[in-house]
Amino acid sequence: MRSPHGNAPRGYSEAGLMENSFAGGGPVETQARIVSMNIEQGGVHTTLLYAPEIALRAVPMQFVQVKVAPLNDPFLRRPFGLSRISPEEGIIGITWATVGRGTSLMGLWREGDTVSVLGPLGNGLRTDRVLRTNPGPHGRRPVWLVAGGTGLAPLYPLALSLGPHCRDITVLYGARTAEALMDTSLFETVGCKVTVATEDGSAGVKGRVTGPLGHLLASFNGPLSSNPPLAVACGPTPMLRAVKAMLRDTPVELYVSLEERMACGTGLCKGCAVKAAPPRSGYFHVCSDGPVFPAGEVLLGGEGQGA
Amino acid sequence: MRSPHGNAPRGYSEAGLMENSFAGGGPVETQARIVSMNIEQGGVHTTLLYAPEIALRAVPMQFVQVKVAPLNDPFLRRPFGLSRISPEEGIIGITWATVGRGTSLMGLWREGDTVSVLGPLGNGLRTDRVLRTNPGPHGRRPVWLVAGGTGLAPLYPLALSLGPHCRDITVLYGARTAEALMDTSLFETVGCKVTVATEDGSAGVKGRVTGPLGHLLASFNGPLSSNPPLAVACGPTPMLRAVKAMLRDTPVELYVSLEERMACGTGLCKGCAVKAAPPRSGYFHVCSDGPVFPAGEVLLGGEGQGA
Amino acid sequence: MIDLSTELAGIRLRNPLVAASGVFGYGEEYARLGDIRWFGAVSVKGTTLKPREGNPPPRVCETPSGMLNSIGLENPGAEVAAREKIPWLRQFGVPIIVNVSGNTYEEFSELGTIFSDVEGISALEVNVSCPNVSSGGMAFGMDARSCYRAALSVRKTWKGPLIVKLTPNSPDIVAIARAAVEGGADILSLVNTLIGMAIDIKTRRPVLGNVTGGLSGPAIKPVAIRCVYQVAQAVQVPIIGMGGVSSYRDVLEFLMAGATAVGIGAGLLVDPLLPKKILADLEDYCQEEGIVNLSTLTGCAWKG
Amino acid sequence: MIDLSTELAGIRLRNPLVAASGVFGYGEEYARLGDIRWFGAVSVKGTTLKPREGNPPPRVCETPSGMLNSIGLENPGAEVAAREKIPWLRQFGVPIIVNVSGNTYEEFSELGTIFSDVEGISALEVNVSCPNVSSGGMAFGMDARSCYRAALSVRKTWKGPLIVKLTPNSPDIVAIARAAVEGGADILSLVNTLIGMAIDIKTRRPVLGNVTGGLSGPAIKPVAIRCVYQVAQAVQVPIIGMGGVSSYRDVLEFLMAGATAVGIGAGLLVDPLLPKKILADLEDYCQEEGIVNLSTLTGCAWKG
Ligand SMILES: Cc1cc2nc3c(=O)[nH]c(=O)nc-3n(C[C@H](O)[C@H](O)[C@H](O)COP(=O)(O)OP(=O)(O)OC[C@H]3O[C@@H](n4cnc5c(N)ncnc54)[C@H](O)[C@@H]3O)c2cc1C
Ligand SMILES: Cc1cc2nc3c(=O)[nH]c(=O)nc-3n(C[C@H](O)[C@H](O)[C@H](O)COP(=O)(O)OP(=O)(O)OC[C@H]3O[C@@H](n4cnc5c(N)ncnc54)[C@H](O)[C@@H]3O)c2cc1C
Ligand SMILES: Cc1cc2nc3c(=O)[nH]c(=O)nc-3n(C[C@H](O)[C@H](O)[C@H](O)COP(=O)(O)O)c2cc1C
Ligand SMILES: Cc1cc2nc3c(=O)[nH]c(=O)nc-3n(C[C@H](O)[C@H](O)[C@H](O)COP(=O)(O)O)c2cc1C
Ligand code: FES
Ligand code: FES
Repeated sequence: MRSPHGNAPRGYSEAGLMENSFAGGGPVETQARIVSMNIEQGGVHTTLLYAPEIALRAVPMQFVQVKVAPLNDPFLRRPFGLSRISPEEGIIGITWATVGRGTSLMGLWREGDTVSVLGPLGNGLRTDRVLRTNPGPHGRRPVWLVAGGTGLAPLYPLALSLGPHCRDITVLYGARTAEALMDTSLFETVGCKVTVATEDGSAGVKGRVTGPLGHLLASFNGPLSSNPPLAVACGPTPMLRAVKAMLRDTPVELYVSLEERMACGTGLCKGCAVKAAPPRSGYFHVCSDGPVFPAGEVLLGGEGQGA
Repeated sequence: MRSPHGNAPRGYSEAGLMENSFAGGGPVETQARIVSMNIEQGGVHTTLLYAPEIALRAVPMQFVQVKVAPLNDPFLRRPFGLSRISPEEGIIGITWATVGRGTSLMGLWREGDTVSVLGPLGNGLRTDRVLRTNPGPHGRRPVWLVAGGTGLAPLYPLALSLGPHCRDITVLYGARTAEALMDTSLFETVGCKVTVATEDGSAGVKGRVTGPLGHLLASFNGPLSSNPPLAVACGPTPMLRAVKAMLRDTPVELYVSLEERMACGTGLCKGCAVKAAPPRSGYFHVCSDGPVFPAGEVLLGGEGQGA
Repeated sequence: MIDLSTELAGIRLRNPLVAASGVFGYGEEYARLGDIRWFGAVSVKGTTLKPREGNPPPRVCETPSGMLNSIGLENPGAEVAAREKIPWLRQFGVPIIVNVSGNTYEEFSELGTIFSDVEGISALEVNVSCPNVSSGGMAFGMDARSCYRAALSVRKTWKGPLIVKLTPNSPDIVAIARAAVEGGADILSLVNTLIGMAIDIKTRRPVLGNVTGGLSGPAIKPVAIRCVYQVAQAVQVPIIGMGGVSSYRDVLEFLMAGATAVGIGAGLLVDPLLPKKILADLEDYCQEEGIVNLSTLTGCAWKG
Repeated sequence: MIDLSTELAGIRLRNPLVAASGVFGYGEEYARLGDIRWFGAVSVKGTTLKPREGNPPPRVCETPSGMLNSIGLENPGAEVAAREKIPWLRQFGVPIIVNVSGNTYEEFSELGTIFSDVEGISALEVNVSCPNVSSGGMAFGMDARSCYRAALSVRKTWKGPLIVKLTPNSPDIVAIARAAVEGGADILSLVNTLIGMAIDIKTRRPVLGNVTGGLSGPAIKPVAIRCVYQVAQAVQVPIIGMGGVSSYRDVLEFLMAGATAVGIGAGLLVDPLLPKKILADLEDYCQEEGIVNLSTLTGCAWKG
């Protein structure tokens, strides 16, 4: 039987075409069942999806592309970072804010529905790679996770996988107000120190996340150079820009996780361009070269303009 | 708060604009809650919707326009005849076959979902009018309901409302095969005599519905002229054409319920044109002049061409 | 107090929403569905000198996020419109735009003459962009010279505000817009439908009786926004932008692109209450954004 | 046994599905996502004489049932394509179409020369329809004369099968198609994207860094079908139809309109497995309908 919209997954058996969808260990497209839909602190949703092939392949900071509804509007998939990766249970999670047409429609999802998910996509940040770049004895080098808004969510699988190896993980997390703050207890459970900042001071430190970052930097002044922290920042571009500026002339090694408007999310269209920092010219592509970049290699929206 | 898609129903209070949506007793647009979704005999779905304003206003053979999904694809509403009208419970029903993109998507509806429904639309066939056209004493004039495929469904509210008044209602119902036959027991419950025909003879009389219609016609030969039956036909155009041809030179008064591709369903666009029979020229509009027409007033697809 | 009102070449509109021609008839059907006063102005069905039956069915067909129509200007003719339809529509006190379509320049002039004698018409809208009639129609709107002459033909006989309605099928809509203004247009309407078609894979034949039809609805919004954005920067006259409006967001997009008023076409077929909902949403939007006069947004995407 | 194969001016395709230019790069990314052999032929990214960085971001934006792109022909240039990309792509044994774009007629000739020396290219596809570059690009495809000259420029240096890819933004695509054939086209590709734009109502600025972009996806399918239907009846050469394919039904619609092969563009961005699914559905369809050679459907909507 043909699928109602002519595009549900199915086997194809003609000789010469592959039996299996994929040549290698690349991303897969799967009809994922919604295991749970929770509205969480900060007004965000966390949706857990049964997608064992993706859960098996994913590394922290990768993302998935989700087809919100079966027909042509919304047309493009929506990219979301992975807030949970559980290969044992075959489950992945996305944590998302309602911002527009697609995410409004996602609010109508129910447990038991299936949605088409494509992933895992992007480079991600492999724990072994993070650890390899640690020059000191494993676990000695401090890790700073800097987050703004929903940018906190994809850092959780990273913290979880680093937890057993790094004894010193600090989460710096900023939001507009106390109400917009997502739950940070998961991070605390895996042993991270969490500092929260709100712009209006309604919770944690008053001001932006760069405030506590400055303090952290100051407190590290001594040991910094001998055992430079590794920082990973995820959040709105202005925040990334500020964090990058603050850490520029320090030995802190900064990775930034970028967002850009995407069509495919798979490297096909060259839509998600981000300017390469000099001396390189041209563009990187967030979905295939990123979303995680060494901060020095990219120009963050407006950065370096007029220079 | 604005609605997520900018078009959910809401009050509007500025002076000079109406408090209430409608000037008269016209159709209403309402977010109807799905009370039940049943797959029935013949593979059709019957969906009951809580739409009290529509249930109150509707007369048999009217239809509603349903927005299958909230965004722009599918774009147009889908027209469905009313298979249930229950003003007491505030419930209307539609009985529909899965034929394309919109109806496939309707298969994903669940109890408790809400969908936008616009109606009641079209002229319908008012029981009092049917009865008024009965020349003999009330209830004496026979009524023939001739149906093909899903065309049976909208005849049920008509049978139900005629039941108490007409003692002699015959339903002639044709389908391709036994499996495609919808349940006719509701009609029997309200006292109709039901004759079924299938093209392959797998149930009832073998052949098309015009077979039993011919027999009925023959059996009525005597009393026909003094007490001519009133016939209402609903189904595919070729069936309507055949029924019309068969009844043309008889005193049977035939009404046909038409389908045509529609955009608005409300008379705004002039999209649902059906050719008027001579001596009239030009077109009627199925949604506003119909869907029910005296058979002699319209040319049914291809009829009269080349003549 | 939020002010949604706007002005088109001297015509005051209580709000920027215009019922687009062809989805509103002459208002009679709409009066049963909603309140005509929800609109800032209404444009009636494309009216021709003589009555027209329109094209053979099927006349409409859904497409992804849009629809095709090949109505073919079914209308009762200028005389009936002038004598019965427009006088009836006047009672609502909403500015009336009469959309007219001619086969020849002379017909356009004649239409101007006929409607000059009718009270209560706020503007004439010259449809040089209808893709669904075999002669006249869109042909006039495809090149600058014939568009200029069509505008001029009406201008000669009609002294009130003149709207010319442009087609997005032309290769250079800016040039055509300029020609329309030279020909006497006080206002431009854009866009009409794109030419499209659909094939029924079951019958293996074109769906529409007339084979091709006009594509409208959200699908064409990006083309329409582009046209308004380009034309608004090139001409001085106000623009009624349209093509794919289905929410207040689309209205804002047209205003920001440079429209002064915004037409609702196919969207009204899907939801006759759309204008009411959009007005409510626009009020909320202005409130949240601290906008006092909605009309100040016109062209802000390029005005800097 | 159902036969899905088809032929384009002597090029044998195992099935009628073609990866449209610009959504397939040179195949490297796709190889990680699916099987290149699912396609009957592949058209590589629009390639220019010199490497290009492409346009500033944002470069893509969703629209109702479609998308805008303003990639701006980001590509490594003809030399790298010829030396590295195409030789790699050859391993899959799928006919390779090289999509080329020039600023001048001379550049087009030069591109023909460069690719004449490369083995394993089944056809050159002359892109006279790209809306996203400031010089060249679509300009060539908007009038018959320049389209003719562009085709001729490649024809002089490239002896293999020549495809000319047409824009739906031109006012008379049939005239342009005829000119392309006169200029030497053996095959026509249609359509490229419509020009559109979107405004971000939050920032009140155009969404795309390049302001306007090319509209593609299901939204434009009715326009594309109409173009194929009109052109197929006017010319003798085979057509690669495209614009909005997202299911086997769309493929059938293009074939019935007169296409011999069918391109998949934006649909591949949404679902990289689309060709595989479509092939399976086409087989089922042929089975149910008793069609032995799918190619017999070409043009059946007008062939009678
Ligand atoms: C690699 C990547 C990972 C992401 N991870 C997450 C996540 O974990 N949680 C989360 O809540 N969001 C995440 N996002 C952002 C998320 O994709 C957008 O919020 C979502 O696509 C908006 O969909 P919509 O239909 O509701 O909005 P739309 O109606 O499409 O747009 C509304 C507004 O949202 C903004 N927007 C739209 N698309 C994007 C985009 N691709 N990137 C940035 N802004 C956009 C624009 O300002 C637009 O005007 C991620 C984006 C990327 C590129
Ligand atoms: C007044 C009226 C009352 C109707 N009542 C019923 C009913 O009670 N039960 C029921 O099952 N169906 C009814 N229909 C038909 C129903 O509207 C169509 O089956 C439905 O719109 C198809 O939607 P789709 O999206 O699934 O099909 P699409 O994907 O839109 O089209 C699939 C195929 O269905 C046919 N089709 C599409 N729209 C129409 C239409 N408006 N009229 C006729 N054929 C169409 C065409 O052949 C088309 O190729 C009625 C139609 C009208 C006009
Ligand atoms: C059913 C229908 C009939 C139309 N008839 C006319 C007409 O008579 N005159 C005219 O100028 N435009 C006509 N149009 C075009 C619309 O006024 C409008 O310009 C176009 O549909 C784009 O707007 P939309 O996308 O909101 O529908 C018609 C459109 C539709 C859908
Ligand atoms: C992201 C993107 C990039 C494109 N780049 C090219 C290109 O380089 N050369 C070209 O001829 N067409 C290009 N196109 C046009 C497509 O090949 C195709 O003609 C068009 O998108 C219509 O098909 P669709 O609706 O299936 O996308 C591009 C389209 C998209 C979406
Ligand atoms: S989104 Fe298509 S290449 Fe990144
Ligand atoms: S469907 Fe619009 S007038 Fe009948």
